[in-house]
This record gives sequence, C-alpha cells and structure tokens, in this order.
Amino acid sequence: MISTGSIERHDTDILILGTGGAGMFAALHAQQSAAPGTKITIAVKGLIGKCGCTRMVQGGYNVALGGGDTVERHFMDTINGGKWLPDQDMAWKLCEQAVVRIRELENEIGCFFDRNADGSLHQKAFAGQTADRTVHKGDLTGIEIISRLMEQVLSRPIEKLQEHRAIGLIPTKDGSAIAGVLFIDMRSGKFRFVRAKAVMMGTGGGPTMYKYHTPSGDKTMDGLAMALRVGLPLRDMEMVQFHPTGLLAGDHTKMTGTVLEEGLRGAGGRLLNGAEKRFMFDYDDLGERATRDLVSRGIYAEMRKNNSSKNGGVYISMGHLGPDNVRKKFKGMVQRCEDSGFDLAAGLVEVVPTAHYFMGGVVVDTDTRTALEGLYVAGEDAGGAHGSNRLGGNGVANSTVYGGVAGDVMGADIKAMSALRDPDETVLAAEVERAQLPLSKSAGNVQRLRHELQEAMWDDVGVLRTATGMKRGLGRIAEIRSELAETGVASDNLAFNLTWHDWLNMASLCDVSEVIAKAGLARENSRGAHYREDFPDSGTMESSYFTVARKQGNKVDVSREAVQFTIVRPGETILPEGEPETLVEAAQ
Amino acid sequence: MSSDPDELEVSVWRGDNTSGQFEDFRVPAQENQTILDVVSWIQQHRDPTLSYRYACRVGMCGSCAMMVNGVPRWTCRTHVKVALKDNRVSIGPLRNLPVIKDLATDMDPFFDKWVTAEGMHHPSKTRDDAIEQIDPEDGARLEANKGIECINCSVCYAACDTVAGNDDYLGPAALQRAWTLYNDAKDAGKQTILEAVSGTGGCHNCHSQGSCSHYCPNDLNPMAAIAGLKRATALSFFKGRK
Amino acid sequence: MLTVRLYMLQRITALLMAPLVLGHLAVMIYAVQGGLSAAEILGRTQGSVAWFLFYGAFVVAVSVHAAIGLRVVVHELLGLKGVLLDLFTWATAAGLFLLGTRAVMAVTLS
Amino acid sequence: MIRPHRTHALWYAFILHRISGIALALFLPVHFYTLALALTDPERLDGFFQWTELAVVKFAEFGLVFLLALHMFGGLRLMALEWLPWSDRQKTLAAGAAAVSFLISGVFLLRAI
Ligand SMILES: Cc1cc2nc3c(=O)[nH]c(=O)nc-3n(C[C@H](O)[C@H](O)[C@H](O)COP(=O)(O)OP(=O)(O)OC[C@H]3O[C@@H](n4cnc5c(N)ncnc54)[C@H](O)[C@@H]3O)c2cc1C
Ligand code: HEM
Ligand code: SF4
Ligand code: F3S
Ligand code: FES
Repeated sequence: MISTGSIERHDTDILILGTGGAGMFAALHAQQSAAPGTKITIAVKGLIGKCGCTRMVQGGYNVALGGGDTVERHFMDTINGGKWLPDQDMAWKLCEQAVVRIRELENEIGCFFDRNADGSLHQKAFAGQTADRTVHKGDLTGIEIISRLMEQVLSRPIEKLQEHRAIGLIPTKDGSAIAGVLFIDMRSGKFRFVRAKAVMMGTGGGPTMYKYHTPSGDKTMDGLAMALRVGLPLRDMEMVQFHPTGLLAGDHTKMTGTVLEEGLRGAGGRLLNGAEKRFMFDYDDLGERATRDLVSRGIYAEMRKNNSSKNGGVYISMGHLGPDNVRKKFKGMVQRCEDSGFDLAAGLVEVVPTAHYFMGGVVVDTDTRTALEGLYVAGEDAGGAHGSNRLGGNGVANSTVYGGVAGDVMGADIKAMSALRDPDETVLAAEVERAQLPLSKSAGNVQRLRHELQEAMWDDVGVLRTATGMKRGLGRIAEIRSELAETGVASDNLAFNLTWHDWLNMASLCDVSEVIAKAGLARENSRGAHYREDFPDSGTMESSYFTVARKQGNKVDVSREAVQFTIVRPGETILPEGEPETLVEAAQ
Repeated sequence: MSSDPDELEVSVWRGDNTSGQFEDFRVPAQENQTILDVVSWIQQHRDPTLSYRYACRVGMCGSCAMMVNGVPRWTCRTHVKVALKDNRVSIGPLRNLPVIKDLATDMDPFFDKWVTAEGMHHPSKTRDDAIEQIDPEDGARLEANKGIECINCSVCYAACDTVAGNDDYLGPAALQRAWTLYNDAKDAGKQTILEAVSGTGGCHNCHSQGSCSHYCPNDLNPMAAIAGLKRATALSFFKGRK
Repeated sequence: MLTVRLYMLQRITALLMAPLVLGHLAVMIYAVQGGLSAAEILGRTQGSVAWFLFYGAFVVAVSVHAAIGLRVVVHELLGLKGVLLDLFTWATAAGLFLLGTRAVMAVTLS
Repeated sequence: MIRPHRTHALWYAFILHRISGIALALFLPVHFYTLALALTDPERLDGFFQWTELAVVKFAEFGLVFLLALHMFGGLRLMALEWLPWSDRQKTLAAGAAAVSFLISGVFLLRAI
C-alpha cells in the first residue's frame, strides 16, 4: 500500500467541483442558504470560469416567458425531444425553475441578454421547439453567463482552488457517505485531500473520446469515471449527442471538431457531399433543417458511402445566400473559419458530425442528492433531465437550474451535519496509487492511445451502431486500456505536467467509453441520439426503459429500468385542449 | 539557417518566475495550424514537460494567450501564417503576469484587479422581480454593449506599458468592465464604481497608449472605455466641489 | 501614480497653459528675428503687469503640471513610490516654482 | 528598445509626448536660470543670446520649440480624447498634432536664421 502521508490535508464545509454553470450557481446559492460562517470551497481543473462547456454556449438558454409559451409547453417539448425517456419530475423542475433562474441571471448576476425593440427579452427557436423560447446574447451566450458568474464568485469570500484536478471521490469506511475529494494540485503536482460535509460534483460531461468533439480541452469525463469507481449508478450512458456540423480541418489541429453553429443550416445553409451535391433530402424531408440527430446520421451515412469531401467529411455551403449577407449575419463564424484558413461566406467548408453533449449521468433525485450521503451532482454530470436527447438550449438551463438547487439543498442539509467524516484510508491510498501508476513506468506516447480510442469510439460506438460494432469497440477499448496501464510518464517534474494529466484524462475516457458501449448494447432499440442499425425501431413509448450502469468490483453491469410516467403518459399532453401544435411561425 | 518549408523553427520559453530561457524546436508545418497547435505538438511529440494552458480552442475562454514574436495574442485563433517571420516564431508566456511554468501564467493579479475595479454587477433587483425592459438602442446601452464581449484573455493587460510600470494600475480590461457596468441601467453601484476607478491604480493612470485596443483579439476598445471613465470621474469631481 | 485629484490638477494646468504656450510661441517667433538681446526683452517686459501675470500664471501652472508629470514618469520608470514619491513631487514643484518666480521677477519687475 | 508590441502609431504618440514632457521639464530650470540673469548679471545673459546665434544652437532651439508645440498639441489631443465624445480618428489626430507642431517650429526656425 502506498503511503498517504505525503498528501496535504485540508478541510472545508461545502466543496464544489467545477466552475461551469452548475458549479458557480452551487457556490453562490450555498453562500446564500448556509449558516453564516460556513466555509465554501470551489475547486476546478482549470481557471475559474475559463474552463468547461458553459462558457462555450452559443445558441442560448431555454425558458418559457409567456407570449403564449408556458412551462407546460417547454416541458412537453423536453419530453418529446427526449423521446419519453426523461425523468419527468426532473424535466418539470428544469422548465419551471428556468423561469426563476433567468431572472436571477439578469437581475442578480448581471447578465444582459438580447432585447426586442420594445425592451423585452428576445427569444428564438431551436430545432425541436414549439415556441420562440431561447434567450441569448448574440451567439456568445455562454461567455456572458460565465463571465458574470465568475465575477460574482471571485468577489465573494469563497475559497478558490484553481488548477486542482479531482481524481477520486473518497467515501467513509462504511461506504455510506462521502468524506471528501482527492485532488492533484496541478501547479505543483502534489496530492491534496479535502474533507467536506457536503460535496457537489459539477464537472460536466464532455464526450471527448470521439474523434470529433466540441467540448473544451479540460473535459474528459472525470466526474462520471469517479462516480463509477465509488459505485454510484449511472443512467442513459448510451446517449451521446452529436452536433451535425463540426469543423473539419485535419487531425493535427485543435480547430477540428469545433461547432459551426446550428443557425447556418437554419438560415438556408446547404450540405454537399464530395461530389458537391446536396444529399440531406435523401434522408429526411426537412433536408438540412431536420433535427441534429437526423442530420448527423445523414452526414455519417453519406461519409460511409465514400461520398465524402477531401478530409473525409462533407461540405457546408453558404455562398448562395450572398457572401456579404453571410459575413454580416454570421460574423463570428466567418471570422473563426477565416482564422483557420477557410472562407465560410463564399467557399466550401468541410464539416463532420461531432460529439457534443452527454445525456447520461449519475442517478440523482430532483434535489440533486445521490445514493452517497453528502454527495450532490448537478449539470451535465447528472442524468435524467433530457432522456435520450437534449434540446438545444436545455443544457445550460439544466446546469444553472440544478447547480442552484444543489447549493440551496447543501446549505440546508449541512445544518444537520455536525462533523466532518473520516475517509476510508485504503480507498484514498488506492486512488493515489492509481494516479501514480504511470510515474513508475517508462515513458510512452499517450497521445497515440488517445487517437486510437477516438477512432475506436467513432467507428464502433458512434453515430450509427450495431451489436457487432459495439462488441468490437469494447475489445478495442480493453486493449487500449491495458496498453495505457503500461504506458509511463516521465516523473522528474510533476509541476504543471500536462502529459501526466493527458494520461489521467485517458484513464477517465477509457472507463466511461466502456460504459457507453455496454449501455449501447443493452438498449436494443433506437431512441433519440442512440441509433442501432440492427434495431432501427424505437420500441413502444409505453414500454420505455432507461439503462442503469454500475460498477461492481472490476465489472460494469448494465440493467434496464422502466420509465415512470409521473406527469404525462405517452400519447397524452398536459397542454390545455385546443392549444396549437406549435407557436413558431416558421414551422406553421 | 534552414529554410525548409516543411518545418517551422520555433523557440519556446522554458522556465518559471525566477529564471528561464528560450529553447528551439522544429515542428512540422501544416496547412491549417494555429500557434496553439504548434505548442501542443511540441508537448505531445518532443517535450512532455512543456506547460501551457488552453480550454475552448475557439477564442471564447481567453486562457491560451501568449507572447508570439513579442506581441500578445490568443494562440488558438492565431494561424501560424499570421505570426511567422522568416519561417520562425518565438512563443513566450504572457507579459505582465507572474509565470507559473513555461507558457502558463498566474492570472490571479488580473482577476484581483477586475474585482478591485468593482467589475461585478451591483444588483438593483432580485430574482423575484420582473426582468427590466431595456431599449436596445438606448445610448447608454449601446455604450455598455461595446465592451461586453470581453473574454478576459489578458491580451490587453499584457500589451500595456502602464501595467508594466505601475503595479497598482488596474489595467484596460478591468477598467473597461467598470465602464460597461457604469453604463448598465441595471447596475446600482455607479458611485462605487467611480470611487473604485479613482484611486492610485485607477483610470487616470492610463496614458492612452492604445496598445490595449490595438491587440484586443475581439476588436474591443478599452482605451475608449477608459476615456469614458475619465470623463465620468472628471464630471463627478466638479460636481463634488462646486 | 495618479489619483483623480492629481489628474485633474494636471489637466487643468495643462488647459491653462495651452493659450499661454501659444502666446509664448507667437512672441518667440516674432522676437527671434534679428537675434535676441537682453535689452530687447527687458524693454518689452519690464514694468508690465500684464507680462507679470502672463508669465506668473505660466510658472505656477508649469510647476504643478511638470511636477505631477515627472512624478508619474519617475514612478513608472524608476519604481519610486510612497513618501519618497510625494517628496519628489513636492520638491520638483517647489524647485520649479522658485526658479520660475525668480526669472519672472527678473524680467518683469523694474 | 522598441519592443514588437510597441510598434503602432498611438504608442509612438505616447512616447513622443513623454519624451517631450521630460525634455521640457529638464530645459525649464536652465531657461529660468538664464532669464534670472537679467537681474543679476545682464552681460552674461547677452552672452547667452550671442551664443544662440550658432547654427547648432539654433537647431537645438528649433528642437525645443518643436517639442513644446508637439507636447501641447499632443496634450490637447489627449484631453479631447478623454473629455470629448469618442472619435475613432485618433491616429489621424496624433499625426495632425505632430504636423502642426512641425509647421510652427519650422516657422520659428526660418525666422531665426
Ligand atoms: C460548443 C458547445 C456549445 C453549446 N451550446 C449550448 C447552447 O447553445 N445551449 C445549451 O443549453 N447548451 C449548450 N451546450 C451545452 C452546455 O454547455 C452544457 O450542457 C452545460 O454548460 C454544462 O454545464 P456544467 O456546469 O455541467 O459543466 P461545464 O460547464 O462543462 O463545467 C464543468 C467544470 O468542471 C471542471 N472539471 C472537469 N473535470 C474536473 C475535475 N476532474 N476536477 C475539477 N474540476 C473539473 C471543468 O474544468 C469545468 O470548470 C454547449 C456545449 C458546447 C460544448
Ligand atoms: C511647458 C511646459 C510643460 C512641461 C514641462 C510639461 C511636462 C510634462 C511631463 C513631464 C509630463 C509627463 C509625461 C508622461 O506622463 O509621460 C506631462 C504630461 C502631460 N502634459 Fe505636459 N508639460 C508642459 C506643458 C503642457 C501643455 C501646454 C499641455 C497641454 C496643453 C500639456 C499637457 C499634458 C498632458 C495632458 C499630460 C498627461 C499625459 C499622460 O498622462 O499621458 N503639457 N507634461
Ligand atoms: S478587452 Fe480584449 S484583450 Fe482585453 S481581456 Fe477583454 S477580450 Fe482580452
Ligand atoms: S495600453 Fe494601457 S495606457 Fe491606457 S490606452 Fe491601453 S490602458
Ligand atoms: S483556448 Fe480558449 S481562447 Fe484560446
């Protein structure tokens, strides 16, 4: 057993992991709800507010604010979008509380969202919505939300542990509650164990185990990997959302995979295959304007037929809308493409479906509590609210709503928790040992393994899936994982050692990849983001089930659980009779 | 010196806050390649201990800024072609901030000053109130909008010689944020803001060098925002003593 | 190192000096032709209240203005701060003021 | 040393304003001292004025007048920038200030020789 004596120990009352929408709202709300004098600590893998996906939100924030739209309608869209898999109580709370949260964002946090000429909030419609519901700040909504939250957090007496990477949730000896979290202080390379009465995990999803992906570089599924190791149940793990139009610029550049916004297709952008012919109408009547999952599948299918562009994707073409017009309307996107050498306004830009959002996550209740006492999970790390597919605009609503909820609940809950809990020292030691594994091996190429994993997931557990493919994928993952275990990292200087963290990132990604593939095998139908070529049928909505994965010993088991229709049953609606199907003018 | 177009000659600063030196690397040239890609390539293929920071890789998070051939830039959105001189490029840590290691700086001073400048919203309402109706074409709103897309990347802070010479100087980004808030109809802290930017490190130290506006990757104009603060503080100075 | 008060002082003195500098420049351009002589200058200025006020104001303004200006330069370039910096500012202002007053008296008082 | 990040018009305007300010501040005590000689030692003052007939000194005087004009017009530009509504033409204005200063000091030089 490794000595845990060299670990620095630190105590706090409330510990929050991550500074996305979930983490920062949790910190602010905990500060408001906890008794005066409660110590609150926020720890993050990068810099406060600078890392994570909330910052990258472009489109906006879904919230029903009247004008015909109602919480009920938002809820029904969420359930329909999630193909009846969402936990209905969670979805309801999401829609209901979004209304409060958007007022809080504007009035207390200081966000400024775009206005109509009359001074009211401007709202637009993402695909799959039946009302103009998405509040936004241009196409940089996330920057506005996170920068404002960051200022609030920085200006309050909240302890900040920046560039502290959580590597293990450490339970008590009896395993019933959480004692604290083990970190690597990335700047020094030292281990630090922080005890807390309540811990909130908001480390976000971020399916970066795919060859093409949108999330930020710090996102590698650490949270779900940690939850898995501590034995928590994870649901909907097969549900990976692909965005249809990620930039394709070659393997060597980080630009590849980044999102070209949805609005391009909405405005009339055309997708062309390698022969520069439109193809989406071969797959769906709405052509390029179909929902994300359908367009992603269309593109993927076209690529598989070898009708692909130079680098193996397809083209997006905007020029027919008038280059100047495009330049004006999509200034940011045109500029961004230009910086990487492409002409979006007049030329062809290669695109490819890109892994974007992770619907699966830790099983929580509507108060963000988990099966482990003292551990709360919110944001993209928590499963349930979106079911099999997340509506554009529901992601940031989800993280901000439930982050706030977690803060409120923790502030109240810790009043009844008098003492800090002691950790199971064996688990602590095991986690340190796990992290140190590569340091005693001869150095190898972690990046090559990451490419291999990304290829494996893309080919075998990607946009279109089959049992044979996923089984092959599982084999590849297992091989890569055992190779990783033999791949070392030079250990002479652990301070800000990115290569060590690349290794740890890979460890998390391998663990979660395995679960995605297993959950994918367990779902023998096609729903939302999950498409099985060998089971193209969706199954009846009445008999909907969700998958639950759990790690026992060294084995991951996946079971199915029936969806409880607590608010509305398939085929029914909670909208009043006579309500129009959609309020969006364009769709009518 | 080699003029092999297939390879770039890259010098990268290695070291910490106390000492360091430039180290040379050869990096394969690619068609679509950013400075950040070059740095990553070195870490992944040549020197696994090279430290740097990035997150979003699309110019949204403001964590990847470095000195590229002596000028501050966001590296994830800087195409190699733009920066290259004679097939060479030097990459160093952002100026005016303590270096943690190699290309990663400690941005805390930058954010401490952001807070000192009262760069956070001072609420006039609560979550129980309706959202304020604000005319998007209103003059003050238009002024506030000009600075709102700041990604706090610190490029302007690194470009400014006043920051270099005056430890207390709050710097362009923090002051621009203060000006934005000052013009925000919802902000209840106008007086607090004016006081915060009138102290020893305040807006009056700015010499209108304009490097901030020259290098801001988002084409923002902190120089103009600071001028706005000078005007507002001057006005309130006269009002205070008439 | 400037606070709003020092800043205002520096700007106000600068504004005050603008017309004075223009005047001074005009006189110089006019006077310089054919060479300067003490007698010529003194003949113009000596015993004139107007010139006394003109140059007097100039000296007051420039002492304040330059002292504050140099204060900033010395702080930014040499890192002087605190009491030393204040001392430097006052000394510069006083020095310029004394030298300036002496000069003004010399050329305007008869 | 002009480091790469400094190579743009407004930074040059800044450094000229600073150099001219410092130069003026250094020149002033000398100027005051010599003028005070009018009271104490008029002959020596005239000596100084004769000295100013030298071409080099003429040129140095031109420099001083240029710096004074430059500093003033530059200062006026700065105050306009700070207090008047923002103008995007700062580079043009800075160049204009330099041009006018050059003109004025040019006139001075022409009349002096
Ligand atoms: C490009 C892009 C565009 C998007 N656009 C939209 C949109 O328009 N509308 C919408 O609703 N949603 C959108 N989303 C989704 C949305 O951003 C996310 O669903 C949501 O913001 C997640 O918030 P979060 O707080 O859970 O996680 P994040 O914002 O990702 O934050 C996670 C935090 O945890 C930290 N962290 C991670 N691992 C660790 C660790 N091991 N230790 C410590 N800290 C850790 C991270 O550094 C980060 O600070 C978009 C996502 C992307 C990638
Ligand atoms: C004639 C005597 C003058 C002297 C000796 C003088 C000296 C100085 C000095 C040393 C500085 C500091 C420079 C810096 O901070 O970089 C300065 C700044 C300044 N001067 Fe003058 N000056 C004089 C006249 C004027 C005039 C006539 C004006 C304008 C009408 C003026 C306007 C300014 C302004 C606005 C600044 C501030 C610059 C900044 O903060 O960046 N000065 N002066
Ligand atoms: S003003 Fe521009 S350069 Fe300065 S921090 Fe903001 S975005 Fe970066
Ligand atoms: S570069 Fe610095 S001096 Fe002022 S105009 Fe910008 S803050
Ligand atoms: S990595 Fe985010 S701005 Fe460059």
